Parts: sequence; C-alpha cells; structure tokens
Amino acid sequence: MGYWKDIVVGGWSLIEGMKVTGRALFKPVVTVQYPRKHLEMSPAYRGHIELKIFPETGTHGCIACGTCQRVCPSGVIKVQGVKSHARSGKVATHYVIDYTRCSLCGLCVESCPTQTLKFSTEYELAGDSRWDGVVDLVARMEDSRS
Amino acid sequence: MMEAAATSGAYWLRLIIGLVIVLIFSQLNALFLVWLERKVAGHIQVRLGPMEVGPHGLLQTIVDGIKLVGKELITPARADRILFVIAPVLVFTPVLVAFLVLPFGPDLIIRDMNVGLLLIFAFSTFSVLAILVGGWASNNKYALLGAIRSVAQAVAYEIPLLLSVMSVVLMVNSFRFSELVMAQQRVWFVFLQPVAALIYFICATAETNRAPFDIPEAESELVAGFHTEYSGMRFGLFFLAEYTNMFIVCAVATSLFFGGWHGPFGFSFKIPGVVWFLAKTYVLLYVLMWFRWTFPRVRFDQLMNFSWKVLIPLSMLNLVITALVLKLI
Amino acid sequence: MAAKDEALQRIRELLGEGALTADPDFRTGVSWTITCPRESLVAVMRIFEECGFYLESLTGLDFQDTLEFVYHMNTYEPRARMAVRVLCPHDGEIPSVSGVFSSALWQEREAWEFFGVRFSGHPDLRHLLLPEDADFHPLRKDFGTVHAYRKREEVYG
Amino acid sequence: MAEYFPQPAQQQIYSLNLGPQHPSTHGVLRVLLTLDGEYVLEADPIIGYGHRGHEKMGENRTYLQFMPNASRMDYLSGLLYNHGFCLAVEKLAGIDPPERAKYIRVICAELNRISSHLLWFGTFLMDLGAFTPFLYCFDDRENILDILDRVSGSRLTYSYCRFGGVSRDVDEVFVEQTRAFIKRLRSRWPDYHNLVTKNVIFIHRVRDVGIIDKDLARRFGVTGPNLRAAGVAFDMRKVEPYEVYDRFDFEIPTGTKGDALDRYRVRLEEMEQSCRIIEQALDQMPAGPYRQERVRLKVKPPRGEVYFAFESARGQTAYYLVSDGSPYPYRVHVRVPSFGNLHCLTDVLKETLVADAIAILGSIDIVVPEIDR
Repeated sequence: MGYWKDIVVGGWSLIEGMKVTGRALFKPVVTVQYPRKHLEMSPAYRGHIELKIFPETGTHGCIACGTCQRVCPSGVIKVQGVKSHARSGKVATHYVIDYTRCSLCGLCVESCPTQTLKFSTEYELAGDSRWDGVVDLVARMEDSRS
Repeated sequence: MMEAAATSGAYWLRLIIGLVIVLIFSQLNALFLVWLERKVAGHIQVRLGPMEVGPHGLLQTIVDGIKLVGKELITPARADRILFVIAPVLVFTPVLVAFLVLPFGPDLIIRDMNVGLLLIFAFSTFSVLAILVGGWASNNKYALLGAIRSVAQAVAYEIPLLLSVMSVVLMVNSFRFSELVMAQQRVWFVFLQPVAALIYFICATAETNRAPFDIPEAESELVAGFHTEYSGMRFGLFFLAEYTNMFIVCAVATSLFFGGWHGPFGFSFKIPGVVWFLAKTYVLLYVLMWFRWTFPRVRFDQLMNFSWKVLIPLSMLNLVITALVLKLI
Repeated sequence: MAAKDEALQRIRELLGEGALTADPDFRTGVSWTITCPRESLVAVMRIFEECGFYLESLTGLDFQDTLEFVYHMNTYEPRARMAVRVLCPHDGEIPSVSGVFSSALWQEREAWEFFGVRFSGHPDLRHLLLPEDADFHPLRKDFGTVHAYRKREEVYG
Repeated sequence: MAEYFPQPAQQQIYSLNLGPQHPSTHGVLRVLLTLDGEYVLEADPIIGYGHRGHEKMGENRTYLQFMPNASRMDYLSGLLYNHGFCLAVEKLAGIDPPERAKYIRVICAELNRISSHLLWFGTFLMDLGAFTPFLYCFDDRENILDILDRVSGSRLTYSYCRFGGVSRDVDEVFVEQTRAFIKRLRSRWPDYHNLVTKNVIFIHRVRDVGIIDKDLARRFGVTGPNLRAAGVAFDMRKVEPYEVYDRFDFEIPTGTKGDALDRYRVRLEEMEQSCRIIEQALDQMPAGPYRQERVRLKVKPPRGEVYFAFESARGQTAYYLVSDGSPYPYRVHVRVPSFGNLHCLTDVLKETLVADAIAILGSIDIVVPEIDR
C-alpha cells in the first residue's frame, strides 16, 4: 500500500507548494524601478570620500599631514600642501584620490586628525574612462562651493 | 459536414484563408504567451516582470524578436552545418501543422479530419527528433547531453500520453475533433475521466520540456541544454516552437477533457464557442506556467521510474476500466 | 579529553619528553606544541590519525636561517588543538603525509607552490592556485615587497 | 546513489569541463569531470582562478590595513571574517573591548550568518531547478543588508569591526529593525517548508545524494554544516566559546546520514538558532562605550603567534598570525573551511550523475574566492 500512499502524499506536497506560489502572486511587489525612483542611502553609507567644509573657516581643514596617505591600504591618496608663512601650519592645495582603486574601507576618515574627511552618499561611481576616477578633492570642493 | 465539395474553388479558398489566419494567430499567440509567462513569473516571484517597453512591457517580446532577428547566426566550428541549420526549422514547422485540426469553434475547424487527434500526436514527436538533431549537430558536449536526455524523456512520456488519450477516444470511438467535442455537450470528460486528464496533463508538461521535466534544456546543469550553441533567430525558433507547442497541448487538453467550445454543463450564456475554447486553454496555460515557477527539476532517471512505475500502469488500468464500463452499459 | 591524552602519551614515547611544550591557558590557541624532526613526521601523523584527529591547517613560515612548517591538528573535543612544528632548510624536502590525511594532498601542493619545498611521496605535486607555468614562489620573503625578513630567534625567542 | 553502474569494459569515457564559466559553480571554479554517459567517474576540481594573494598582502600591510582584505575572502560572511580577524589581533595584542562592543559584534555576525545561509538556500534551490525560492530568500536577505548598511555603511564588504570595538555605535532603530526582521523571517518558515522541504521532487533529488560520513569528513578536514550533517556536533561557538557566545543558550543542529537533505536541514535549523542568539543578545546588550579609546591605529602586538579559530557561515575558519613585534604581521595564514569542503568532492562525486553532481556542489555551499584566497 506504500505505493498509493506515496502518490497521494507526493501529490499533496506538490499542491502545497503551488498554494504558496499562488498566494505569492497577489503579494505586493518589492521591486524599486531604479532609473525613475531612487532609494535614499542610509546616513552611515560609505560613498567615496569628500572634504568637509567647516562653517567657521568656510573651507576644508586639511593640513596636508599625510596621515591618510600612510594609512590607506591601497595607497590611493596623494596630498600636497604649502605653508602660507613661516610659523603657521600647512594648508592642502591638492588632494588627489584614485577612486578606481579605493576600497571604501574608511580608515582615512577615521585617522584624519582634523576630521576634515567625510563620506558622500554617492553610489553611482562608474565612469567611462579609468582617469575619471582620479579626482582632486580640493578642486571639486572649490567648484562645488562656487 | 461543413466541407464543400472536395475540389471546388470555395474549398481551396477556405483552406488558404484558414492557413493564413492560423499562421498569424499562432505567431501572435506565441509572442503573447512569452510576455504572459514573464509577467506571471515576475508576479509569482514578487517582482514586476518586463515594464520598460510599452505599457506593462507589452511590446517586450516584439522588441526581443527584432533583437533576435538582428543577432548574428553563429555556427560552431566543427558543427554539422546542414543539420545545424535544419534543426530549428524542423522543430518549428510540424508544430504549425497541428493547428489545422484544432476545434476552435463549432464551424471554425479548418480541416475536420477523421484522424485529427492522431495527426497532432504524429507531428508532436517531430520536436523530439528536431531536438536530437539540433543537440547532436552543434558539436558541444552539453548540447549532446541535452539531446540524449530529450530522447530518453520522450520514451518515458509518449506511452502514458497516448494511453490516457485512448480512454477518451474509446468513449467517443472516433478521432475526429468535432465528434470528440460534441460528445461533451452536457458533461465534460474531465468528470468522467479525472485520472486520464491528470496523466495527460503531466505528460503534456513533459512533452513541451517544461516545469519539473525540463531536463533537456536544464539551465543549471547543462548550461542551456540542446540550444547552447544556437544564437539569433535560430534560438528564437526553438523558443517560439516551445510556446506554440505549449498552446497546442493545452488546446488538445481543452477539447478532450474540458469540452472544447461548450460552456459548463450545456449553458453557454450566449458566449461564442471560440471565447470558451480560448478562455479554457489560457487557464490551462496558466497552470503550466504555475508548474514551472514552483517545482524543482526531476532527474531523468527519476522521470523514467515515475513514468514506468506510476503513469503507465495507472493509464492502462484506466483504459481497462473504461472498456469494462462501456461494455457493461 | 581521552583522544588528546592518548595521542600525547604515544607521542611522548616516540619523541621523548623534550619535544612537547604545554600552553595550559590556551593563550596562543594551541594546547600542546610538538617540535618533531622531519624523519618521524609521518609516524607522528599516523598516531594523530589513529587517535581521531584531523589535519586542520598546514602553514609555511619563511625565516632567514630556516623554513618552518606548522601542522595544526585538532579533534572534535574542546581545547584539543596541537601544533606539530617541522624545521626544514630552504632547499630541503619533507616527507608527505598525504598517505595518512587526504586533506594534505591539496595543502602540500599549496605549500610546495608558495614555498618551493618538495614533498617526497606526494602523488601529483602540481600547481594548485598559481597558473601552470608559474616558476616563482610568492610567499617566500624574497619575492615582492615585504616588511621584514627575520631570523627564527627574533620571532620565537 | 546510482543503482546501476556500467562495467569498466564497455565504457566510452570522455571528459567534460564543468566551469570555469558555468551557471552553478558559485564562483570561478572548474571541475574536470571524466564521464561515462551521464555517470561521473572522476572529478578533479581545478581552482586558483580567483587567487589574489591575501596572505602575501598581509605581510606588507599593518594589522588595521589588512581589515578590508579580511572581508573580501568570503564575501558572503564578510562581517564574520572581520570579527574573527579583530578577535585574533585582540588576543595577540591583549586588548579587551567593552561589553557593548562585544554584543554589537555578535549580533551583526549572526545577522551576516543568516544572510549567507539565505543566499545558499536560494542558489541551492536554483541548482535543483526551482527559480522562485531564490527571489523569496533575496527578499529576506535585503532586510539584513539594509540593517547592516545602516550600521556599518556597506552592504557586503563591511570593515565594520576595529581592534577594541566597532567603528560606529548602534541605535534604537537598529534594535527595532532587527527584531522586526526576526519576526518576519520566522513568519516565512512555514512558506519555505511547504514550498521546498515537503516537496516530493525536492526530497527525491536530495535524499541519499552526496553522502559525506564522519570518516570522509575527518580525512578531508570538512567542517561546518557539512560535518554537522554527518552527526558530529562540532561548532567553534560551543567547542571554543569566544566573545560572549557562552552567555547564550542555543543548540547545535546535527544530521544523521550526512546526505544533501541533512545538510539542508542543518542549515535551516542553524538560521533559527542564529535568530535565537540575536534575540538573547539584543535583550542582554548593555549601554556604555562601543569602542576602547586607548587603542592606537597602528597596533604593535608583542612577539609571538596566535591561532584563533571561529565559526564562519561555511565552517571553521582560523587566523594564524605570527608577529615579530612590529606593526606589520610577519605571517598571516587563513584556515578556510571551503578548502576542505570542496576537496572532499573528489571522493563524493564518484559514480554520481551529472545532475547529482550539481546538487552536491550546491549542497556543500562553497565560495570559491575563499578557497583561492
């Protein structure tokens, strides 16, 4: 009699499965249609890094100390700074970063002594050539401010 | 009954118009079915399915068709060139012939032959042959495996398919579709022959290489089974043939078991027969799609066991019981 | 603890007391360290195999004066991990334990590939992770940029 | 198992390349099958397509710089690997993170384990031919990725843990979302069981397929759910309890035969156990600092070595760090579970059908970049 029982039990399990997919047919759809609707990123999202603009000085606070340059695992940051006059500290003039090799690990943001680096919520990082990825953050901050 | 004299001009005119309508209908239907399947699959999987081209993606299949026609037809290096080219044609044309005898409506049968049902089953085995030729000729181990599997699968489901249909034919003792449908005026055969209907439907899914029995073109095992090496419209032909085949199988199921163009239990609510026929066929098509997006794939030796140990004995038993019952009444 | 003590006892007989050093509070993740000469490696491994151990990992260390291979053995009991340490010169050869543990088949192929030490008795010593025609041994300290190349005493004192 | 197996004499042996580009090898893996018809005679996995040399990178980076590498070996359980690496270095350098940090790390690690098992569940079913469960699992997995994204800032390669704690604190929203996720996941178990576990086609495809018994597992060093399916209750969270795992009560599910069905059941049960751990951890999580302040970015551990083993989604993973007192590790070796899990295929795949070979490959849940390191 196991023969008939198998057929009945087996058939019933198939119908159970079809009930699940049948119910799923009427469940609300979860797709977000990307090009038209954008998901807003979470506050902690690690997009590529940017220079923070401090309200009191009106510009970035980077003193070109090179900590982030040393701490970066893939070595993608190059910082150049210049001393305005003898006694005062340096101010960064160029902050070049190569996003194509940056692994977004966030060590530079953490290790920056003046906390002038922050994550952007930019997630469309594709460019049409490798050199689009090499960006000078100071220049970008200048034209984003103007 | 409805035919004009065998050789008069009206007869030929009727045949040609019928064939043209059938060709157009089968192509549009195939395109619609592909779109329907993708939408049904989408919503079953809690996603949208095609939405980009046309309202709710209606033009998606047409655009896909144009893309496929535009694609380059690649023939593998040491492939058997002639067989490789013939296979898609061989799989597509026999399927069209089956439309000749399908009972769309009381007077809408193009050629109501007295061997209608036999003709359909005769031409349906062509698709297995074409898959074998296609798989063998594309000089690719995966395609070869897919082709061998399709032959093994054909052996497994052909016999129960015919046995289950025989029990219906036995009740009507004719292969003519119009008589088969007329006999179901008051009560559909699905209520008299539930087991035969179930076995027929299971074997129908196996015949169209779908749902749990899509062993010849098992995406996750054999990359793409027999049509691994096909590209462009050759692949398109295989694809369209599968969906047209699906329609035919469901049309035959409707006319054999669900009363063709009759409404339920004789009341047809003044809805024309064709609408009844197409409605029932599309419900069955939906069930086929439902199978595909629910069940995992059966291993081909399990299919053989299932067929030889369950389907064939059951359909034979059903046939014997039908014969006994008919004898006694 | 049965399997562990039995294995320890039999190894003590084989290698003598000097070879075993204990680490009671499991600080380095290994309860016993066994330094064993290359010749008796297979014998020690056979003892482990009989006591129900499995070869957890095979690690190669490259020092200036010698190469060192650490076989970590473990069984399904708490705090039962043991390290078998084998010293071997840079161009030396180590008997293969793939006969005893099948997992050593791949691990020795990887160790040979990265350190260039032949494992005698290994059925098919060919490349596992590197391309077939690779003739370099990447994990050697003289390959590519490395922070430091120390002697064994500087690390293990 | 295949009952009938042709005698060697009348075989027509040919070899088939399963991969490296194949829909169900879960990464770039090539298995060279020698086949007779559909029966597999020999299976020789060829790996190394994804070898990036993580262990060599470890030797010219400081400990903290190796953090991004840690989560890129097994990208499905990135946070588990981060967590393990942090624990290994903390044990080496003698750093003790605050209580709250320990609980945060355990909760995020278990969430990551559930997301890895969910992905395995979806792809395993897809290998067997059912495409729908994959979408349902990704629907659930999406919740976990959103929760972890809100906390760590990334969805897959986390780099969330730091030596002595975590890089960002969690807030009330994180706790609510996690509890809501667990409630939702538990409401979906009946659907999954009806759709898959009870399905007769599924049972016939996985029962008595690819049996890995205790002895084979020990010979090849197989660990994790594949070993537990063979009946050995060996889970690093119970055998060598690290962090705060000894404060939760959860069972270790084990199977009996060690076939694909047992592996399937063990992993489903493990997801349930992880939910229990998360709930208890959420209840016991204290307030307080989420990170120890005194730890310098350039950690300089004392000379010596540490072999720290922990339980990742695929089995026993271990970091073997040798330090020579400088901020750069002298040697980083990672003991990876999928290495042994894949290696036992050479024995398990003998005399099986191609369809079964794919099912077995799916059931042991390997991630190929983890093997290639």
